[in-house]
Amino acid sequence: MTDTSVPAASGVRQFWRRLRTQRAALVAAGVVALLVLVALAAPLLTAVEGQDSTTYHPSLVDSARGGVPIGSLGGANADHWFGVEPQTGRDLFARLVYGARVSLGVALAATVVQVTIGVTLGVAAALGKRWVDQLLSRFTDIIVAMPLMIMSLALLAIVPSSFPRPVLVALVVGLIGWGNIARIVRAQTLTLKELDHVLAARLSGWGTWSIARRELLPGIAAPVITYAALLVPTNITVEAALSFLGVGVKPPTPSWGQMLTAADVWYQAAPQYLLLPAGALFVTVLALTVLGDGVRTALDPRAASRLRIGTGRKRESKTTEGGAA
Amino acid sequence: MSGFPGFVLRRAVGAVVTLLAISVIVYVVFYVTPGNVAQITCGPRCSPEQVDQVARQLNLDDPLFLRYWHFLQGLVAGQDYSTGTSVQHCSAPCFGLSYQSDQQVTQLIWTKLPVSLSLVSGAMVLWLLLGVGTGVLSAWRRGRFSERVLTGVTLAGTATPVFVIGLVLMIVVCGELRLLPFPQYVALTDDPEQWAWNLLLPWLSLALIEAAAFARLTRASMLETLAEDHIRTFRAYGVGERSIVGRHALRGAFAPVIALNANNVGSAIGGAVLTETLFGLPGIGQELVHAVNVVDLPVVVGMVLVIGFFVVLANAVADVLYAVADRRVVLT
Amino acid sequence: MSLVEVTGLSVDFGELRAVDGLSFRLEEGAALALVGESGSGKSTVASALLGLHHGTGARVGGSVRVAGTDVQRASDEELRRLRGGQAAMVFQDPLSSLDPYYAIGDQIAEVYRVHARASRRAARARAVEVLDRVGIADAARRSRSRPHEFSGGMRQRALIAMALACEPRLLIADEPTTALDVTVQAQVLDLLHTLREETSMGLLLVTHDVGVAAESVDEVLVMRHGRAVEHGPVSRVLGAPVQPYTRELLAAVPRLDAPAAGSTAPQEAVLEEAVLEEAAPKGAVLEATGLRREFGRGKRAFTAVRDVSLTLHRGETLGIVGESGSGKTTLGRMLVGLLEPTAGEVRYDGRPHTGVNPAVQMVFQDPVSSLNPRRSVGESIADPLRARGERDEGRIQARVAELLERVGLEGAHYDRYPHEFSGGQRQRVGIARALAADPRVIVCDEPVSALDVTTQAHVVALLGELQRELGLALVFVAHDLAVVRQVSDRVAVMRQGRIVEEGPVDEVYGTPQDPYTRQLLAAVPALDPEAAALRRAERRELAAA
Amino acid sequence: MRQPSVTARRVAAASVSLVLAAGAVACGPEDNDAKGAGGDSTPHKGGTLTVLNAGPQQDFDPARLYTSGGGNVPSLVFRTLTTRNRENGAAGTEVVPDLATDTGRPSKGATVWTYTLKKGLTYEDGTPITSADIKYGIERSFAPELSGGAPYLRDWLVGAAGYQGPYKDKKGLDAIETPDERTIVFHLNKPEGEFPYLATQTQFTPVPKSKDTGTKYEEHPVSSGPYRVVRNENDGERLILERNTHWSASTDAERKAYPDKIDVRSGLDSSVINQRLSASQGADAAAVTTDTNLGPAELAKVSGDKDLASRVGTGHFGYTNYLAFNPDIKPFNDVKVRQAISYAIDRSSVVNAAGGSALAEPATTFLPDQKSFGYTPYDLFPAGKSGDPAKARQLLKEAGHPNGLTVTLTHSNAKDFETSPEIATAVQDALKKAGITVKLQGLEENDYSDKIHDVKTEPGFFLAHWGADWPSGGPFLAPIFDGRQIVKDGANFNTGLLNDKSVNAEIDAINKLTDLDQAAKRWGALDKKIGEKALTVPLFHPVYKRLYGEDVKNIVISDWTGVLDISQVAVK
Repeated sequence: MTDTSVPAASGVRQFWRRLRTQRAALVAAGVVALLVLVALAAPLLTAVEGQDSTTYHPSLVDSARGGVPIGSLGGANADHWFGVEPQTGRDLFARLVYGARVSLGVALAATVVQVTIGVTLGVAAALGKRWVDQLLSRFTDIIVAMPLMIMSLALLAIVPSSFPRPVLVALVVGLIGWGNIARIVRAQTLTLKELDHVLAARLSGWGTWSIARRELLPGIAAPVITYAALLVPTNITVEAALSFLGVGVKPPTPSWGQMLTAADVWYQAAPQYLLLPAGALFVTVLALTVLGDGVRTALDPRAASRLRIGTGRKRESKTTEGGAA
Repeated sequence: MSGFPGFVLRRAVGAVVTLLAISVIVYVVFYVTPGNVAQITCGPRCSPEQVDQVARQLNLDDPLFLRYWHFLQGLVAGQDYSTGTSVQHCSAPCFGLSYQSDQQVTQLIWTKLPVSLSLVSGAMVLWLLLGVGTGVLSAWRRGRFSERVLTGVTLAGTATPVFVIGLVLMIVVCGELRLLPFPQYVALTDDPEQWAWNLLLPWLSLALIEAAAFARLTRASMLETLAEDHIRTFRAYGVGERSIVGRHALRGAFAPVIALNANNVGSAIGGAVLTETLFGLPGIGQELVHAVNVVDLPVVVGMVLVIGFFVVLANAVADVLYAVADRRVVLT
Repeated sequence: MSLVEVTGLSVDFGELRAVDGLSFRLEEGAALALVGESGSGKSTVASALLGLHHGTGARVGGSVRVAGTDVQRASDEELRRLRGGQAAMVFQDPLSSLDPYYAIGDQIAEVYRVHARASRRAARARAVEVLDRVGIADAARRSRSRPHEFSGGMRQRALIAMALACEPRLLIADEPTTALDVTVQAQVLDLLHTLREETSMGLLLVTHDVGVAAESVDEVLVMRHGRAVEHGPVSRVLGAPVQPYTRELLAAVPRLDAPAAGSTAPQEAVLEEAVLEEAAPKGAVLEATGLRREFGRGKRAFTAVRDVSLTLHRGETLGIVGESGSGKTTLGRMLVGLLEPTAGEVRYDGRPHTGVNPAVQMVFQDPVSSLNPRRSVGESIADPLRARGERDEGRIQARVAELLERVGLEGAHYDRYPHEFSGGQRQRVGIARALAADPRVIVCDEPVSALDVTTQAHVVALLGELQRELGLALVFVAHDLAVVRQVSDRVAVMRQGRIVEEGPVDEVYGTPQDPYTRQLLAAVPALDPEAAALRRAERRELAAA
Repeated sequence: MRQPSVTARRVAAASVSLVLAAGAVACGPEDNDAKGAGGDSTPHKGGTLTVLNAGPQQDFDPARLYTSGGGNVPSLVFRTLTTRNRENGAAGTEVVPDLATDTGRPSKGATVWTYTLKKGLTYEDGTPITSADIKYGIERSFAPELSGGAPYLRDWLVGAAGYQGPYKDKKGLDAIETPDERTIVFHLNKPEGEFPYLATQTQFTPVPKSKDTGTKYEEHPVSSGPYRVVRNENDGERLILERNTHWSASTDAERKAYPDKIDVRSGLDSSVINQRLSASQGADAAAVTTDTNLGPAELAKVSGDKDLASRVGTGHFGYTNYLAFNPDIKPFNDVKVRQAISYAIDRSSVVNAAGGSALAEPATTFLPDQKSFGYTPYDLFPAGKSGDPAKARQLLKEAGHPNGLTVTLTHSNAKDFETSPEIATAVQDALKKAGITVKLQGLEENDYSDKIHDVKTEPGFFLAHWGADWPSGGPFLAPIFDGRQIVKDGANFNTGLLNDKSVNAEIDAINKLTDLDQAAKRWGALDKKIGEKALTVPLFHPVYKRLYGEDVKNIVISDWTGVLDISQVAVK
């Protein structure tokens, strides 16, 4: 007897209901929302502080000592809430909140690129002829087997510098990171397309495109959203790593990765310079990951519900109960 | 063809196709990359005539397809080259000579590969121990405080870039506490003990980054398995919880962990650039970044192919392990 | 003291009361069947006997004593000793109930060592011994196999062997044969019977299939909605049921021997004949000639259907019966054009046709997966209309409402989602969707096998009605011989991709020619315990022959 | 590396800056510091010196090395005709004899230079060193297989421009004569009073023809110095040098060679090198670095720790970071615009971005602030500490830009480099006050150096830097400002495209001088004269701070290299 429960049955409302029951995911969602808000409101927040992210303050750093911020706590005071950056004296709070824009924006945009490419190629491979599948799967293999950091170094060097850098970084991160999502989508589509309701849709007379849109895409939405939610934090760290190698977004635009790169040597002399972006990155990645887990649980409640019942099987009684029409 | 030999053959053909495709991509990408290779090789103050001489020396004036053809020839038949005073043979598979150092790329790979393999293999053991261990513990103690702490710690690992973890570890462990010497690579064949001590911190920082993914995966697969029917069977037969978690549930996590591990090992060989740079380990990743910066095409191609080879190999090994672990799987 | 004493047992899962004040006893060596449809709480009772609800959040009330252990109050240690040692359980799905990664012998040995102080080697020896005992040939070698290398019947034998390993006093079998083919089911039931004869084990059988109960036990307890409906000796309850529900249940069970009896069958049969007479001259609507279908390539290729030819006439019902793996589903899919045949052709109205054809529709087996969970049922039903090019929303809504009402649902159900319906209702939605294309042929692929017997009867009746009304030709693919007999005019028996026997229903069932057909018929459980004993004897003869 | 310095995590070879192989930048204590740290006890022979470096000694072939004064590690193995004086500070900028008996005898108006080798010179295998070996060593540096050295030999030697080295051209270079085993004569195509400086470079190392293995020679170069190579792993990543028993201190007044063994480990991250040196554990106590400076962050930490501060040396090296204009591109064709930018510049911001006042000295002259370069102080467009935006605005107004100006500043994306984004943003921020909006154009390092050194693609306004091949005004000013050195089809360094007859003539005149003090004064005057054209805005001269291990003694840092000289260091 078939015994699959009904995942994500009536869509959005049920999803929210399930998500709401997870406290950790809710807190994480709150944190993410706050971060997005901070990123969006960066100009407002810095205006309240009365600083901006690019002005140098040579007088606030001790030039003779390598440019370490003057004063305790990295020069934090009423004017500069989080202190100033060593060497330049730029306002750290402003750089941190503007950095959130880049880190989150690049990561989200890259995720969109990855999902778009991955879903398109994955579905095409699963639905296409044998040779299409072979070609696309091989192409995916190649992309996965390429050392991505290296290729992004080269790619970022080729594109003219007039191209907007954050967009470019997002594109590059996106272009190199879609392999796994394509594989997931292909596998899921192959499974789905043998499901009875997809067969029924074929019998209804729909063409391939209509079936992909109506029957398959909603079906792969759950795994894709789940994976995408976990890709966002990964992309944030990839952006940071690219900045570390010197090919991230361009100054004076701040990004957390760039700040970390500059700050790691200041760990002993000006710890807050390292701890602030590291903390921001940590909180963001943590929140996004927990939220991603929550989203998965909400989209695929099977695991959770099984666990609660322990010996399983019992939900059979709920799904086929009252068989009389 | 089927069975194991058939699998090996199919995989080998697939790998060759993949690797050739990668080499074409690298050739094209680096062909359009800015940077006057001859000038870089010759030195900053070289005159135009000298630069021309060097360009001729390196066959840089040939069209792209011809250069690629020579590359293929070298791969298949090897190639001869002049050191100035004598003619040397670079036997197949020959990736050519580094533009920068005139070294045979094959030789370069042989000197760098042990370092990368040392780094990745040791780190792999650690990330598996840390990751799977944490995963098991958190599946075992699910919902309790200790699980949350463990999850938090492993997540902290993922969320912190390796260059921060590595540097802080080094400053604290080697600089402040002086528990370990600052890492410097010692070949395994020279002194196994020193090899391990020196690589401990690099291993740890790489492993900390990766462990979280394994912990999450292990935990999720184990919880998935714990919800399966056969677990109920063993519970219904009075088998203890420890055996159920440690034997049956863990076994279910085996396959996905293998798959993830294959993915990570492959990419880590080239992807450990940051770790190698930070700890001064002369491995593939560091060499590759260097070669990219000076547009040293033969080295880039060689190194990228080596990395690609390991990715393909890791995936094939994972498939074999998968099939051995779960005989229902057929090798394709 | 009885082997099992259950007094006032109740089990709640959150809001849901699964078992409500149930009491019964089982003496040493006796056999009791808990019979009920899905949701009756019978499996919950079985789990409660071993205390499997501990720590799952379920609330268990009342008292349960098994083999002298008070399950409700027992410590973890005591429970562990009870489980497997005193009372062992056999589950429904033998594949998922064994760990796929370990050898079967090792799994049995592991369980054995929990209860008996034995060395690894001794435990393995015991595993081989019990495997041999349940009739696994070459037990020593096969004990090293993993579950997927066993057939379904062998797996269930292996689970029974695991249960026997510690010589328990009670065997709890939870739907032990539901996942098995009918011939294998018979073998497993025979094995249980033999084991009971040879040991003095008590048996608690949980099943939805009255026939299975009739074959195996002394006493029956009929359950519904978590309560006992009727309890008594098997011959009395099945032979002369007192409660209306028991009667209804028994009436719904399709029977091999009495096609004209039952609730809805009589009119149908008569009408079917009438339709047949009327339709027959009109000739064939669907013809298949030399159909063959292969899957896979190279060494792993296998042929699911080989050289099948058949003809479906207007308005008639053709039953296709076979066990799992016989190729009947593949054949059905080729008939509707979802699969391209490797060789041979399908002709509709005398013209060859490839690909799907709105006039040939399908009703699927699984009421869960055959409807897209993310779309409202109305949308699913409207699919054929929209695909045909209908754009007028009003007309679509009206037509869908009409179809919904026609299959016994409400027109207002348009905006509901599949999970809001029961299995039977979903199957009705599936039928409505097939009808929306105005088909002349509907291929029903196991349309009722996932449904409870009473629901099954209603759906079968609906199909009959629709056929009469719309003059449809039906292909009814099923594994259940009794259901096929109930609905079909002609029947084809499939085995290993071939049709081994084909003919009018009464001929095939009454005077089967092919030995396989005879074997199948003999394997069907009888409702009458005495008839069951006769069948058992018949099966022994057939096996011996 | 995190600090502005020449060597970097990025390869030295990647930059078309004047990269001086492994010994480019360094630091060592100023005279006083040196005595404080290493002077308490006298140095003794023995022990192992560890060298922790970022960049590996990839080129260990004397033909391929591009060094100032013979390099640091290479100088332990390669002796040259002349060498730098191994003294602290300004005294270290002098040329002294090495293999030769003197620094060279000029004749025919400094177009012919004659050297005589000391007696009793041998290689590591005991065979004698001859003048023909020196000639051969120079010839092989012309082989395209062994490219990489400085351009001077090719430019100066008669008939050398098209020479392709001894492998292709067996006849050899006629411009070099070896009348006997101890004499070598160089014929130049124009007067070059600074030839003795050139003779310090490793191309003047003897290479025995019989031992030449072409491109493989660098795996085991034959030593003429106090140490020989016993191990060379991974293309110079790990070097072990031990005493060359055939070397004699009696023929070598410069190299002290106290340690018995030198262990060079490279490929290390700069911050790790500094961490190790500050921890000074085990072998690291006897460790130095020849290519890694203290970065600002490390300086901040070190300056708060007395023990560490006592182990920091300071070094100067002739080097200038500047803003370059291309006067062919508008609006930089207008001298007033260039002057306005000169006035607007905020040197304290720039200095801070470069690591603060301890690591960078604000520069108003193009020539480094050292006597040997002929340093003549001037500040033609006084910008004060933090710029004079008012004056700049006024000049812009005069130039017809009353509402300010938008310009593009090109820089390299390479991190922690003098041309790095950090400096560029400091400039951007400073010019904002003067109403000049600066757009940053960050290029990848290779792209950047291709573009700025090609007259066809040279941007209008970019970050640049220049370092000395030897401590004199000649190699500092000529490549940048000599109009005849504008290269149309290759790497061009005269980025201001200056072709001024009087400047060219003065350069020729100074080159004739063999009195180097006299020459220095005239270079200084020329610098000021060129400065008036406002083709560059000098930003700062870097200062190098370098840590060394606890047991390291006899620290000598010359102003020639700015590097702690490992031929002088003792560990016992």
